[in-house]
Amino acid sequence: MLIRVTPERLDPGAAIEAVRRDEAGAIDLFLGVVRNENKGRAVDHLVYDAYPSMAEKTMRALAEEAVGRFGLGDAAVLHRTGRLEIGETSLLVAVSAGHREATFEAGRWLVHEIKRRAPVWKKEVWADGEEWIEGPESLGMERAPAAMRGS
Amino acid sequence: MLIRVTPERLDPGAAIEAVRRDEAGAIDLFLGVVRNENKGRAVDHLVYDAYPSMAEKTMRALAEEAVGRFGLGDAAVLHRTGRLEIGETSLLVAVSAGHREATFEAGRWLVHEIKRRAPVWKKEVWADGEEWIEGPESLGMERAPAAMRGS
Amino acid sequence: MTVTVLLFASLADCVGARELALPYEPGDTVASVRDRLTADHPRVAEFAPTLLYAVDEEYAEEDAPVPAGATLALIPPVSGG
Amino acid sequence: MTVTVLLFASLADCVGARELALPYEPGDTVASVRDRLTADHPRVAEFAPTLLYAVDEEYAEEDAPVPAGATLALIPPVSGG
Repeated sequence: MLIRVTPERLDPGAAIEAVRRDEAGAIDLFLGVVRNENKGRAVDHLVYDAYPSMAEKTMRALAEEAVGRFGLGDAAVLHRTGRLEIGETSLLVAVSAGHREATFEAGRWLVHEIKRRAPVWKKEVWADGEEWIEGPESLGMERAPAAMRGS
Repeated sequence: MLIRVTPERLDPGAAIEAVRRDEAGAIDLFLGVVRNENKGRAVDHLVYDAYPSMAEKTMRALAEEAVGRFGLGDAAVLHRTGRLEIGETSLLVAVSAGHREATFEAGRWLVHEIKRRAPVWKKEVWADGEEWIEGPESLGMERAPAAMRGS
Repeated sequence: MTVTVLLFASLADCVGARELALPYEPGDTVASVRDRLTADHPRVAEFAPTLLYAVDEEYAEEDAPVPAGATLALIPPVSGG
Repeated sequence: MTVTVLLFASLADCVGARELALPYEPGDTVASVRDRLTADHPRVAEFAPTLLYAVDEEYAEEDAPVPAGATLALIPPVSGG
């Protein structure tokens, strides 16, 4: 099971090959990509911080849960850290299964849980400032008073 | 919009790069892979036949419909023809969008419609025989009496 | 003048050809060309209930005209992916 | 004897450090270590309502013990992906 938090560029081919199995007729690969705007504001670049050892532990536990829950052949999760430019890949989630429905379901679930639970943070940098983003799906936000959570 | 029916090996990286956009924060790539068994029977290899010009036309029309229906940045469809060994990739469907939910929904829809509508056929070859498969989701099957459709 | 008939997959195996030139007859439709093919290759009749048809790469019903020089594709249930 | 405190993202920026060694006190818990940090860096209090905690890489509640030599991570709301 390929799980990695790394400052190196992420390779989609490596994620695919990590989950390919002779008995798996379907593979789904999700890529999170740095986009050029968020909430109407032009983004110059992102900086990702992480607690790498615990992020990998969390991702591995979630990937193992996905394998059991959706009957997968395998799952792989790679997350990049450091400075990322527009168009670069921040997250790769690959899953394989006998048939395609399980891969779409599992991919969606696993991406959602990773965004919610893995200790990784992103800072948006604009032309005129920067801000650490608090994920609206983050587990930590469930503890916050509603007024702190924004919309 | 990258649409291709080809006897050449399919390159996942090419499908991803074809749909990457500065404003797209999410990409989903689906791979159909030749697996080593079907309905309990060991598969030696597959042979794909196609009506290439019409298959590309059908795939392009479906990809364009997906772009409109799910608000995608872009979509790409590649299908391989000829003899494919176990583990080789027969189909690539890539879609990009601002956010991830649209990519999972669109990927699932587009793969389903391609399997249902694009004039492509596969023959399973076993150790002791071979058979052209009739897709259970195929549009043509809707015309058949129920008794012909199998389970 | 002829009509080109394209055959695929199990139907091509059955007929023993992927492409045939049949003589064109005035007023030809999808059904009339298919039935002319069936006269020469009776097993095509077994495929007919599940076939789709395309004339010059557009899906067409059985009563659609097939002009001289056109290409008629007989399309068994697809199974790509 | 000390406790290692790990800080990330906005909280690291606020405190001006990613890692601190605080003196260990017998009976230390997640809350007592955090409150000792807050005494030196009052703005940590603003973060407290949304923090999660991990002791030696396992998520832990506020009343969980923090042994001598342990690592306590203060985890702001995550936003990876």
